[in-house]
Amino acid sequence: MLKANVTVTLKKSILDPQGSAVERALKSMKYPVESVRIGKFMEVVLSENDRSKAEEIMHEICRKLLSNPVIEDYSFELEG
Amino acid sequence: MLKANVTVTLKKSILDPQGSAVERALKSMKYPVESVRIGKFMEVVLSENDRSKAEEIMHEICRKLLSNPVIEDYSFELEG
Amino acid sequence: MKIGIVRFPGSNCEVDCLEAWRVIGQDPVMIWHQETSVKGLDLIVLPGGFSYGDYLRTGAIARFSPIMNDVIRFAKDGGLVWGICNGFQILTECGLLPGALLRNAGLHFVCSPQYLRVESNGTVFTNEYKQGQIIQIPVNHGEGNYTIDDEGLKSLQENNQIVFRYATSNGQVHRNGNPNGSRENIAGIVNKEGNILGMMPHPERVVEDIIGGVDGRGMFLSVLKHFERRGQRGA
Amino acid sequence: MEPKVWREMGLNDEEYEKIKRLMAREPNFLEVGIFSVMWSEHCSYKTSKPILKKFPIEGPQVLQGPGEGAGIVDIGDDLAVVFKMESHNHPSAIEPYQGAATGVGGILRDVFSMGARPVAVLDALRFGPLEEGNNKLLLSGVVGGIGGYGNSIGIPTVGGDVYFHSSYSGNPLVNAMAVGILEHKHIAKAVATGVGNPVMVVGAKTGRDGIHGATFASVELTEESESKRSAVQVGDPFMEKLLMEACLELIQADIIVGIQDMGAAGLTCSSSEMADHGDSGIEMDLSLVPRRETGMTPYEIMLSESQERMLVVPKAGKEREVEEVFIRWGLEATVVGRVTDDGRLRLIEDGKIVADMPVKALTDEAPVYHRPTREPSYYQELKQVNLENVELKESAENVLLALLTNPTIANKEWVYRQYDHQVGTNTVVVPGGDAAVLRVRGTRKGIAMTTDCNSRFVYLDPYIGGALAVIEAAQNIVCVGAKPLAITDCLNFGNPEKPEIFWQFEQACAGISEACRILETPVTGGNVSLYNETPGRAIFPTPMIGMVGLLEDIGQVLGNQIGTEGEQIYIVGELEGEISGSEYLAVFENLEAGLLPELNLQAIKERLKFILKLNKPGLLQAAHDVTEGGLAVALAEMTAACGADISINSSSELKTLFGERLGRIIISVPKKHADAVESLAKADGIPLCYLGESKGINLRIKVNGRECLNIPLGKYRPLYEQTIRNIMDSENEE
Ligand SMILES: Nc1ncnc2c1ncn2[C@@H]1O[C@H](COP(=O)(O)OP(=O)(O)O)[C@@H](O)[C@H]1O
Ligand SMILES: [Mg+2]
Repeated sequence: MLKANVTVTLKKSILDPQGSAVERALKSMKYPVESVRIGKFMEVVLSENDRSKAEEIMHEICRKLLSNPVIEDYSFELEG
Repeated sequence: MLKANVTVTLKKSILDPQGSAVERALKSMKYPVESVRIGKFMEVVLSENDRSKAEEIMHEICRKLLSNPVIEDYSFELEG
Repeated sequence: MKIGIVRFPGSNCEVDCLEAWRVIGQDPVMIWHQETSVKGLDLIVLPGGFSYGDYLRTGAIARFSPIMNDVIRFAKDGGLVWGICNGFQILTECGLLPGALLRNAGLHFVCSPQYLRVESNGTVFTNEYKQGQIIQIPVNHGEGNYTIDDEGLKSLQENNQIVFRYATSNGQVHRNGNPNGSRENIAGIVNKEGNILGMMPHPERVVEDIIGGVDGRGMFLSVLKHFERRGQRGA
Repeated sequence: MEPKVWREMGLNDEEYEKIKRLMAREPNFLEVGIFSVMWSEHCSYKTSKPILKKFPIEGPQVLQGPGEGAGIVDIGDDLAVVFKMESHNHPSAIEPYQGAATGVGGILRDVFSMGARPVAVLDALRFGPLEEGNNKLLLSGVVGGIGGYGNSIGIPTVGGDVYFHSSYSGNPLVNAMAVGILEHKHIAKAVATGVGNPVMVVGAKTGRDGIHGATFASVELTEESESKRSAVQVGDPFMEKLLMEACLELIQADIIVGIQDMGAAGLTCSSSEMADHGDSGIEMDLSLVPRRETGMTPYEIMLSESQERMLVVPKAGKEREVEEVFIRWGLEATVVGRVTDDGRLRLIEDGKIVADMPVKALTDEAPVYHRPTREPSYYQELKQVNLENVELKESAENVLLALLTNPTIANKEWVYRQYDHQVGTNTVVVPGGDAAVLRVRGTRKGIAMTTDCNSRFVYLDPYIGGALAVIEAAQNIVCVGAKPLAITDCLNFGNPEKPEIFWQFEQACAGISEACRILETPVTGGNVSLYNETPGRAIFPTPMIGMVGLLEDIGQVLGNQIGTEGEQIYIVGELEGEISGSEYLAVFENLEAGLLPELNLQAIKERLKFILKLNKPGLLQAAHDVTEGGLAVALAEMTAACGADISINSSSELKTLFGERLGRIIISVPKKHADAVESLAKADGIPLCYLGESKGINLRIKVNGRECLNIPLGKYRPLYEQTIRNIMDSENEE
């Protein structure tokens, strides 16, 4: 079993309304914050022990379901 | 300037229907997936260069706004 | 009685609440989120909507808007606070009510008429209903799945704080009547002292027959009666 | 300049030559970019204009016809209804949630930029069959996006329709309609006048979103479009809510000359159109435009389709006041230029002129194409398919159940439950009625609204099908007790460069025109979406019709549900329908063919009037039009509270129960009014046929004395109501 920690973030040029709202809130609360961007974090446990196979599968899953390449980027780390 | 990469996840005891839905979808697509949990990933850029101050600030921000301690856990890493 | 309705950027049921009170014969004032005092008011309504876009978590950012400091003080001093939908979410976020509201178990936003069972008619907000009465009030939310830990639940039960439960049309509290996966079908609760009510359904949407019913009126009338009685006692 | 440059931007060589002539010099890169979007089909209507010109656009009720952000129709009491429909098909195909969400955002801006407070949204959706490809994901993403935007901004989504057909696989249609209400005195226009008046950008900051979205909307979808990444924008309904409140405040304060939303082609389109309408010029310093990203070029700034922005021309000296309004709502308002009298769009950056072109060259001089048309070969073939021998394949009961569980017919609650349809507390008829109805506060009035189009009919006969779309809309409006007022449209077709497609377009528009003329419901605006094709295949021609109607007295609102036992049920119009183009034929014979029945618009108009005449004095309990699936389906739809006992005589069980033909409305009449209804029909010469009465908890139908169908409500209603949910949420229940 391997675990993949996936982060999915909006592409740099794509508007992030969530992040902007949180940024404004933190600024108005006087925290020394420059910018905030918000994405998703996912923990996927795989029943696959071969790391290179797992990597391949994760790329496929990320592209197909966990992110939309039109607006998002993903990255992941395998663990365990 | 320092950047904090924050992950916010639902506490173990809290059901994650979104994660379960993705899990079921992946299983039905025949991927070797055991479980999926979905949380948030946030990049917070601070205008603060002192690491220990930054850490303190991030704990406060996470507790107060970025997570709800009733249902969520958070963790972060400072970068830069 | 003087009613104030807090308007956060992104609130969208504040005018509906205002109109509902007008149907009942009251004339509330709107309070802009940047104001800092709720002085002189008898009841504060936190309306539905998507305050600050409801980005991050519902109600999370609204809790830090300027007016909320005084709303929290007012509530702690025993002032009446009524949070509907997003208002309920804000009240749990700032800890005035226990528990939290998670994403609906079915993952979809739900807008539909909903049967509720009045679990406690002993509150200021519900004394016009009969205990156990089945009423129909619409729900309209994406995150109304009430969650609380075992201890918290026990405390809610012991102190009679559960005010409404989702029910089926024949009044059974059953999974089938639960639109969002809420623990114990909880739709609305009060704090221990009974002066703060949070609920997901929208009673302001059912105060006139032409727009779908009058089952929500009881809540408005309950609060009104409470003040009339208090006024008489005071006089 | 290399031909490659303009070609990639979607201009052909002739167009480029024309630009050179109009400019009297070689245009630079930025100028070519601006021409390319202004001359794209999406902005210039270069292909469709000659056809759209033929629409009837006048009527005593019309305050604003096509040409502005939205149409405006008078409803008395110094109030008016503002409405418009628009497509967001291509963005939704590649990012369904955001594509649909920004579609709602865009159409709402069209309405509030006219000075109206939006009161309702409708969504007309078309997808491929749910069991094919990624159609389920598309449906759930699109519905999520529409709800995500509308629910948050707090405008109820009160109606719409959903059809499934294989021609939409890979090219779904997402058309959104917005409806607003305004006081006559607050009508705002997209116009820039008054030399020296400032020009301001208000709302969100500009980023690199959706550059060339307008061009993107004007080409076919290919594999490659998936990688045209910048063409999709992310919506921010929270920002738009603030923008809406600020803009309405601005318009009511009477401190502006003109305002236009930035939709397709952002700053380019809004500035040139406002200058065009004002017969003026505009000069803007692009360095002043607030941006979200660094290093943006003038080209990117001008072509960005960042959402939630408006262009405003205040009265001179009022810019401070404009700013104050926006600051109060937590938004920015920035002076970026001024109105000039030289008729030019001049752009400056860092003190240098980076573009300078005649406004009229961008607008009036846009090319107009009179595309050739050719009747497609399928047209005659399908008409001549012999349907004489088509018979009921299975028991009427099985057929009815199969039709009720056909996603196109099945109840759409799974969709509209995800939409807040009540916020504003004005919704009198919620989704599920024939049309949605909202009360108009401060009056006794109500407004009704609907979207409709059966594209199979349009495919089989674009002229008749186009007219039928208008008729269906009018039927729905009438069935809630309202008088049809006017329409907006969203004309979704394939590639117009193919003569067969353009023939469909021309024919359908002619049919729409004719129906609108007869029904006195002029076209007040709309939108054209062409190039709806996936490799090798065009969608069924789908001219979506959005109609609004008026109830003088909201107390006269009419439902579509039979109430209690003993009501008398009739059909107004022909008892029998046709097999051609029917859902029965498609489902049971796998055939989409046949000759559509001859249209008699005048007769249908009389019937619609008749329904309103019956309803006015309260003679009706319910009304519902007979559409997909025919009479049996319509009866099943009307019977949730009480069953019905129907007995009819006819030569064809199939045509009577499942045949389709527009212009037919079922009415349910309280017993005490039955005589009155019958004698009024006789007096007016309206065909009226008695079907039976409401009774028990079964739908029971006898034809020629033989019981051919007897099903309990408890059996067919759950199937009808849960089909789509079962398909969509099945994974969640495993
Ligand atoms: N996409 C949608 N959004 C909102 N409401 C919808 C949608 N699709 C269907 N509905 C609602 O379902 C009801 C029936 O729609 P439809 O099947 O198109 O009926 P009809 O054939 O009478 O036009 C209508 O009230 C309509 O508004
Ligand atoms: Mg319809």
